[in-house]
Amino acid sequence: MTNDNPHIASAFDRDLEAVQALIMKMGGLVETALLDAAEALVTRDEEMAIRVRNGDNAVDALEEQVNAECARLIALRAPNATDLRTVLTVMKIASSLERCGDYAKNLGKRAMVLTQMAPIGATAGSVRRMAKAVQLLLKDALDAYIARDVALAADVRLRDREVDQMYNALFREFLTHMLEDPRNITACMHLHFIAKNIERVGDHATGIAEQVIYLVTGKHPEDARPKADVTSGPAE
Amino acid sequence: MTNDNPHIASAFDRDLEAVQALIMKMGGLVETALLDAAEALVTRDEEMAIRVRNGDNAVDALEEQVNAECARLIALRAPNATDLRTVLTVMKIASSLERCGDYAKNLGKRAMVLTQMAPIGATAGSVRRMAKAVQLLLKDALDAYIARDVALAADVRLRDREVDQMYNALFREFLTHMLEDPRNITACMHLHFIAKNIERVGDHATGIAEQVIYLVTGKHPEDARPKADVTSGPAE
Amino acid sequence: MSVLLLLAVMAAIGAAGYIFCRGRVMAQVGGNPRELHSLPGYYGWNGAIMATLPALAVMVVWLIAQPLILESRVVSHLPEATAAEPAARKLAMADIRRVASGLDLAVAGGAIPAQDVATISPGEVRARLGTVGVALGSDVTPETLAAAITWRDQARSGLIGRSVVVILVALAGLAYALMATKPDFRARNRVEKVVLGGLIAASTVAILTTVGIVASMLSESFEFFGMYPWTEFFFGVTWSPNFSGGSTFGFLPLLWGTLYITLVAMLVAVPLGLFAAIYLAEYASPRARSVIKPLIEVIAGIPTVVFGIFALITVGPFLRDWLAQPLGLGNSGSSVMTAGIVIGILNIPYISSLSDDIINAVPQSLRDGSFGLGATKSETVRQVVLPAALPGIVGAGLMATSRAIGETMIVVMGAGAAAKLSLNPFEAMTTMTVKIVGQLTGDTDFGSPETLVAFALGMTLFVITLCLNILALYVVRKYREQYE
Amino acid sequence: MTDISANGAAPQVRSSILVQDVKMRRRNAAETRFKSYGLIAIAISLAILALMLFTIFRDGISSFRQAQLTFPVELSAGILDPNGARNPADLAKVTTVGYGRVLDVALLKALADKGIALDDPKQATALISKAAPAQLRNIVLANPAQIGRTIEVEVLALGRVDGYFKGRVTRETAERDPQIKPVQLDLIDKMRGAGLVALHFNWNFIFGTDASEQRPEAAGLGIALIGSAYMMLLVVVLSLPIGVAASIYLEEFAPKNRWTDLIEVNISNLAEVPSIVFGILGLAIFINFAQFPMSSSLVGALVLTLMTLPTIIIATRASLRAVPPSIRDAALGVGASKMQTVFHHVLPLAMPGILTGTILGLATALGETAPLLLIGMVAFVTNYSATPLDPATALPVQVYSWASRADPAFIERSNGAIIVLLAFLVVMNVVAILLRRRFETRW
Amino acid sequence: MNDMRIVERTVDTHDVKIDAKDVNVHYGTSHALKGVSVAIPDKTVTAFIGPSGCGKSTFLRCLNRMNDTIASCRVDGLIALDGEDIYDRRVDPVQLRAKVGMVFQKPNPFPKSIYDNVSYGPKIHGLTRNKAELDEIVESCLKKAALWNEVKDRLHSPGTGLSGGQQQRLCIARAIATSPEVLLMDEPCSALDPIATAQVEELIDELRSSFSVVIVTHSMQQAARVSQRTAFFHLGNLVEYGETGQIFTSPQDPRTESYISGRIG
Amino acid sequence: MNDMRIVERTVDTHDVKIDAKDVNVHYGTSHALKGVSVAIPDKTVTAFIGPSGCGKSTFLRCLNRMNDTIASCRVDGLIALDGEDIYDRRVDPVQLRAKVGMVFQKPNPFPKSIYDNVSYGPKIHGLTRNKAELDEIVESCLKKAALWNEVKDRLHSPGTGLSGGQQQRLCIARAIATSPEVLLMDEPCSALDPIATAQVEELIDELRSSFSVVIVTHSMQQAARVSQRTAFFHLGNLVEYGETGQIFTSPQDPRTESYISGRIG
Ligand SMILES: Nc1ncnc2c1ncn2[C@@H]1O[C@H](COP(=O)(O)OP(=O)(O)OP(=O)(O)O)[C@@H](O)[C@H]1O
Ligand SMILES: Nc1ncnc2c1ncn2[C@@H]1O[C@H](COP(=O)(O)OP(=O)(O)OP(=O)(O)O)[C@@H](O)[C@H]1O
Ligand SMILES: [Mg+2]
Ligand SMILES: [Mg+2]
Ligand SMILES: O=P([O-])([O-])[O-]
Repeated sequence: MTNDNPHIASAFDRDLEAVQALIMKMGGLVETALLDAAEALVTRDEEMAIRVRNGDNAVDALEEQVNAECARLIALRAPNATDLRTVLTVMKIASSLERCGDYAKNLGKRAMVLTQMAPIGATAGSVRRMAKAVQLLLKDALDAYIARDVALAADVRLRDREVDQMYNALFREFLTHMLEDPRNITACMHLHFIAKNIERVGDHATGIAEQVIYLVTGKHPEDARPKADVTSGPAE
Repeated sequence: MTNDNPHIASAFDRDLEAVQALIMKMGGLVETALLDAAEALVTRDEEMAIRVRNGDNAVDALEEQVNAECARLIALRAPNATDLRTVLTVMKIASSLERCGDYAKNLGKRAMVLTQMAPIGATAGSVRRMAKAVQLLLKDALDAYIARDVALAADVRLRDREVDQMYNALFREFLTHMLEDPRNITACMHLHFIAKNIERVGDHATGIAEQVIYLVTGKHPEDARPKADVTSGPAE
Repeated sequence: MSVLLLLAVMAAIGAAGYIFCRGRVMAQVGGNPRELHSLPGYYGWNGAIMATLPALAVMVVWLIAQPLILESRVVSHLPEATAAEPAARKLAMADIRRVASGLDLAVAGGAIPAQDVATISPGEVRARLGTVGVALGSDVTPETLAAAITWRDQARSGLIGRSVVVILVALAGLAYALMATKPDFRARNRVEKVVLGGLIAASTVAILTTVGIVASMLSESFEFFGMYPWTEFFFGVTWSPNFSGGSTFGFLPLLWGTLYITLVAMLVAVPLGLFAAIYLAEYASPRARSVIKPLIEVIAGIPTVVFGIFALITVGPFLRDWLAQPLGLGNSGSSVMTAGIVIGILNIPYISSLSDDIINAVPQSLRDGSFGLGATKSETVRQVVLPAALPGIVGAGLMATSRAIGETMIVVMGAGAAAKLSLNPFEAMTTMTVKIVGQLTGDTDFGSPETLVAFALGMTLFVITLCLNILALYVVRKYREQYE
Repeated sequence: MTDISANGAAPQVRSSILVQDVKMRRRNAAETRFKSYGLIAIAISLAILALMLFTIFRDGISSFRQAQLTFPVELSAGILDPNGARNPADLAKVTTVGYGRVLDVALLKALADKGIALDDPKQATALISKAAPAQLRNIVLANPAQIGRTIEVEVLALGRVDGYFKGRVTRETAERDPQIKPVQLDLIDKMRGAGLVALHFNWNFIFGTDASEQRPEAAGLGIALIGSAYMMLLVVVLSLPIGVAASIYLEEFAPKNRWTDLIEVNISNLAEVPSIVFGILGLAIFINFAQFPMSSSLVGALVLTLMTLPTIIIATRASLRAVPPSIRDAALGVGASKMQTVFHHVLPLAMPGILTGTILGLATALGETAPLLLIGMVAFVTNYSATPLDPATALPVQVYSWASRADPAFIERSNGAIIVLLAFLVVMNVVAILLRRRFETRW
Repeated sequence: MNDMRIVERTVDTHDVKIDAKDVNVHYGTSHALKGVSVAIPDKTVTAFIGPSGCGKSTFLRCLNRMNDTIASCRVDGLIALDGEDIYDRRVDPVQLRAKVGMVFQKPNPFPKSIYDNVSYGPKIHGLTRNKAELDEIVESCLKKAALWNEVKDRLHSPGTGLSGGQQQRLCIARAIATSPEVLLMDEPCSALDPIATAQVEELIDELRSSFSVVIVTHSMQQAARVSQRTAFFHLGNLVEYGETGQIFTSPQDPRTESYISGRIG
Repeated sequence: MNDMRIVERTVDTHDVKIDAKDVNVHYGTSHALKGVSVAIPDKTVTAFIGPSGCGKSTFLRCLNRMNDTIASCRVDGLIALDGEDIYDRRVDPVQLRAKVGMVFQKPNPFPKSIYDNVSYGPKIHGLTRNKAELDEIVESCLKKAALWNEVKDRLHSPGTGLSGGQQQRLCIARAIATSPEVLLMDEPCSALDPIATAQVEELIDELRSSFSVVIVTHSMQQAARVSQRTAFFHLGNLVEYGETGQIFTSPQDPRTESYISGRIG
């Protein structure tokens, strides 16, 4: 984070940095889990899928720690203005990342199930591509956060559209597979949920980007979030 | 909320109560939206579905207001101990409710789509039952919050199991419909997501109940949350 | 009307002014004080002041001016020679006044019928006045009598005029105040301005005193230096006034005696006073302090003449019998030592009480700071408290010094009257103050250098103590700024 | 522990606090020494005070008792009222010489009655004080009806008799004394045996007038007491209001400029100007210039007022300054004017301090001698002064003038006068302290 | 981000009570306040914050002309109370101060009885005709100052015998007894312990229903707690003036931000 | 909820520096401290908080026997510094105070030069052999007190000429010049403005690497900011003593909770 205007109480700065370091750590864990889950799906590696599922505990613990640290920071330092926004943003981001961790874990679980079933076409590769795109989105959102980079954050918001389009494509692909062969239905259901989860991670990344914009400018982005997920109903 | 030990600064108590009133208002909106969406599904009432979809804006606005109020409370009153937990809990609950609102909105959207399709057996009735159960869960969680009632909150946590079981039953039912008739697949996909969303609302209600326990006791509930959703993978 | 009666009348008009003005303004607002600018009492006071103050001023002016005017009028009755020569004129005027007031008494006592006053003969006057107990020294000259009669006449008409004018002014003031009395009249501001004037007048008394001191000594000092060369006065080493003339007034022996005695006094007073103060302020329990401090202060309350007697009959003989004679240093009871020690004792409480106050004024936080660092009490006192209090203590010492220099009675009774330049502290010496008393209470002509030298001495003494005091003041003021 | 600087906070050796090192013991010894200096200084001061008071009381207390002759006197009408008309005017014409004769005769008769033989009647009659006839005269004039009767009177004995009683006069000194002979001392012994002479309490000493150098036994303090009382009264009435008014102006209202600085310096200086200078001032201004009567208590009071003013002003200003500024702010803040603030709040709070200053100032004024000498208050005054314009003297001046008289009997009286002076001082202080307590105990 | 949407917390657009325009204050040659313009609304608590020596007290004391007592102090610009210039020649500052009351840093009750403390103002301003009216004023003021219940049985015991917090409330009662329209407070809680401080703050919050309150404080928390509007001063300038919630959550000026978030200002 | 997991903030289990067991203090007949037992660790900042009059200062002053100067004060119980009873008969309080330094509420520099202020302690305790050593101590202490850069050019100008915050830091430098092991501070910032306060707090945070610091404060925020451990006193009792984060986020005792959250305690 930028530290060209430090607090007189340097311990405050240290605390703020420490808690932001935790966020980065969480982000790293979640990104890895996401990629690993997709990888497990492609390589049908049950071991890896189990690792991903169990890895979520660490993320949950980190979120709890971030919350505790933030509560502590608020109690001890009574932050206001930017500092307060920083702390509140940290909590929001942590909770987003925790959710992302949950999705990754869910991916892992479903990957474990899918390894027992027959593979369905090249879908796994598409899923991995989408996971990769979302992971990049998450990474950029967190980078934008650390650098307080509004431009990057705005970029993340735009790129979520692409993820949504990837999801739409996948959704149609799975539907096709299900219609083609009813035996695929169970596996495709899992793939459906997997794709949805990845799409949700993308949404969370966008949320983080919006937090960054709020943190820096003190305002929430005005224009409605560009949404391209058309699977849940008629496009508005 | 209990006010038998008021602050010397009575304005602080007033502010805390005001922000909690917002939460109750949010809760009310979300519960209604949930029931209405289910109702729209059963009665195939597109108008109502549209109302539900549009109603989410109010919930979103309320969440933003709660967040702003909480930020303001923290900045102006530097709360600590119980007060701080109250404020942080309020923010968590608001964010949960906002998510629930999103799910209800999604329900509404999908209901709009489903009204255009042929109805699938008695599934709509089952969905409404589940929605009703979840709405009750949410209501009890919020009541537990207002009354700081740990027992009720623990009860909510237990009852989430039942919702999960209802979800499992629905999941299997939809799967059967899809296997029976591939023409049902698209509609069932929507129903799948609807059931999943309702189940998620139940999870959020449980989350709120856990926040209540944390708020009153200062500790997060120790035992892992009883989870009975077996659809996403092997039961642990 | 006599002055007292006139004052009483003015007081009555003033009281009326208070009542009328207050009543008037209350009536104007229907008894509701909220609508007034000031409290009702202020309107009353304004009335009282307006009624009395100008009248009083007129009366005072009249009282001062009337004799002057009368004097200038009656002077025409006096012979040219008398009128021209100030001293003679002064004497003549005194005579005139005495005769005039004698005539008044005689008329009042019935010794002279009122209508006969104008025609009484100079020879008669003395006898007639004698019967009413007014003794006239010399015979009354016709001029004096005529002047006295004129004086008496004019004084009487002046008296009537005075009463009339003063009462008229008082009534006019009252009327003016009544007219000015309106609810929005700023009565409080007016009254407060008058009170402030009074306060300012009171504070100029100090200045007037100094001016008076300087004025009363300056002209006589110059007169003295006109008769006696100042170089011989300031640098002469012999002091031998001779009331029959031909005196030498060498000032140095007096200065030496003064300084020597002061030195001895300070050697006694400073260590004793300072250590006592330190003990009281830092070591003594509050109870002990509350007993001992007033006891020491009793010393300051004892009149100096008592110390004089103590010096005269106790210390002097003691020093003579136990120190001076055994050591072969003289056999005088009065000595520098005697006076110095006694003055020193007298000054102990000044030093101890002032220093005690100053030491106490050193904030406790400084002591706490020092104790908190692990200093002992004496280290704290010596290294923190005393340096902080030093300027104040020096100021106290300087004040005590100037007291010692100006001390009179102890020296008169304890040190003798011999002006000497000697180093032997057991010899009698004397100081300026003693000589001032001596020269001024001697039976000499007021105009002779033997008397006037006292004024020169007084002036010198005043200048010396003035310098010391200004020095002390400077030091003390500087110290005040220390912790703020 | 000198290597502390290398790593300031961490001394290499952690010393125990339970043992005192050499340095500490040395410091504690210095502490004890220092403390004892203070004690010694206080002891000396108090010892001197005690010694002074002791000598004064030892030498002065006896002056309150005086040798008096007590014997029956026949107030022979022939001498005292030749006309027999008991006309006061006539009675007043009889001189003390006449009364003296009456006393002489009566004493000799009394001696004869007691069977005391005399070589020479003069030896006995000389023992009667020269002031005694006047005493008798006063008794008679106070009650003319007594003329012709024989009354028991108590009259002053000669000063030497008193001295003999108090040990001042011995047979050796009497050898060299023109006023008394050793034989007379024997006679006194006999008379004492016969109850004709004894020491009695001496009201005359306190309330009587002064007497000439020859009659120490008759000298009294009455005029000095009246003079001092007048002066104190006038000093209070003049200096307290003026002093307080001046202080209020300087402390509360005066702008801080050169003029008020000048006043400040002036006042501090005046407080320390030698009193003798004030005497010169009084002489020049009040007597020579304003023509006030010489030796009058009015002039004395004016001089003393000018002397005490600075003391009162300084004390008053100090106590005004000690009133916390917050009180002034408070009053101004509710809309009181500056004048109201001062008179309603500040002055009452400063009152104890002002009274303390007044006590101090008056005590100094009461004991002041030198300036009074210059304005002639040392003059020998025989009439009680009726107004402050009449000639008077003051207690300390009386002390001084008695102390400078040759007759040792006056030393005793001088000490006695000091006791009266101190008593006067104590009374004044008690009054002021009671007053001050009233102000202090308000809260 | 609009923090003020909840109805109960909205600051109504009150009338302007005190309107200061381009106020400059010099102490001798030093320029202590530089062109300060503030419109203080009626029935609100306005807080002045800022680092030491920034001129908060100076400005506060301009508002009731307590600065008149400082010889070297010169005030330029216009300060209007209800539209009337308080530095007009015709204004008697003594009367002005009765309308613009003041409470000081250290509780400074007069060393008199509680009753006398409160009744002093009404007495010198002749606000009452008789004792009964005076009693009434005293009672109502003590009630307004939330002190009546604590002292009603000892109205005639000394005000200095109360605890610090009670003393400060007594001073507030004394100030409101002259029925002022504005109450100025210069660091009124800095000599109090936290509990007394909270009580006085609570009282200030209640007072704003009847008075316009201006409070100077060093404690940003306090400003945040009691005030509806906050002015931030810095080196004699008014840097930012606005709604308190906004100042503390999203200040506009970087200097305000630095100061309130504990960075070197 | 373990707030202390981040490595940088963990309080290591330090040695106990001062161990107070069942301390009771009476002022005459009034019982000011009731059975207080506290173990103060080395190299930590310990804060004492509590309402006015609860005995914080009293307890603090027991720790270096400054209470000895109050005649009516009686201390029972055991207070051990590094295991040695400081109320032992053989202990000279003067020597003790050199080891347990104290900093006071109001900055109280001696009216001497900055240099003399700092060198006073080493001089009276004879800690140096020569001027050079003394210079070195003065410099290192001023550096530790974060004051060196501000005063190095005017070491010989009076300490009273510094600003309030600088004065307080000078007092801290003076206290550490006798190389104490414990530093007691009784409300060291209550006379300072917020910026000076923050600077002194920052300094305290640095000092804990070398000293055991005990600080009494009325400001809960301050206790929260500077201390690692907090003790809450109430009516002469020690109510709660523990890790600061825990005291301020989840206190165990309802009285602590009431006090820190601004309810009537
Ligand atoms: N009577 C005075 N004479 C000269 N200068 C003064 C006077 N009073 C204040 N000042 C100066 O005016 C400036 C503003 O002072 P003011 O007292 O208003 O500050 P403040 O903001 O109230 O500070 P604090 O928070 O310390 O009370 C300061 O620089 C101060 O030095
Ligand atoms: N010198 C003393 N004589 C008598 N009683 C005292 C003395 N000092 C303190 N006390 C009493 O002891 C109790 C504790 O006082 P202490 O000063 O330790 O409180 P504190 O917690 O420091 O309060 P504060 O926060 O006001 O400084 C109080 O009731 C006080 O009245
Ligand atoms: Mg200020
Ligand atoms: Mg304390
Ligand atoms: O009561 P205090 O501790 O703030 O002096």
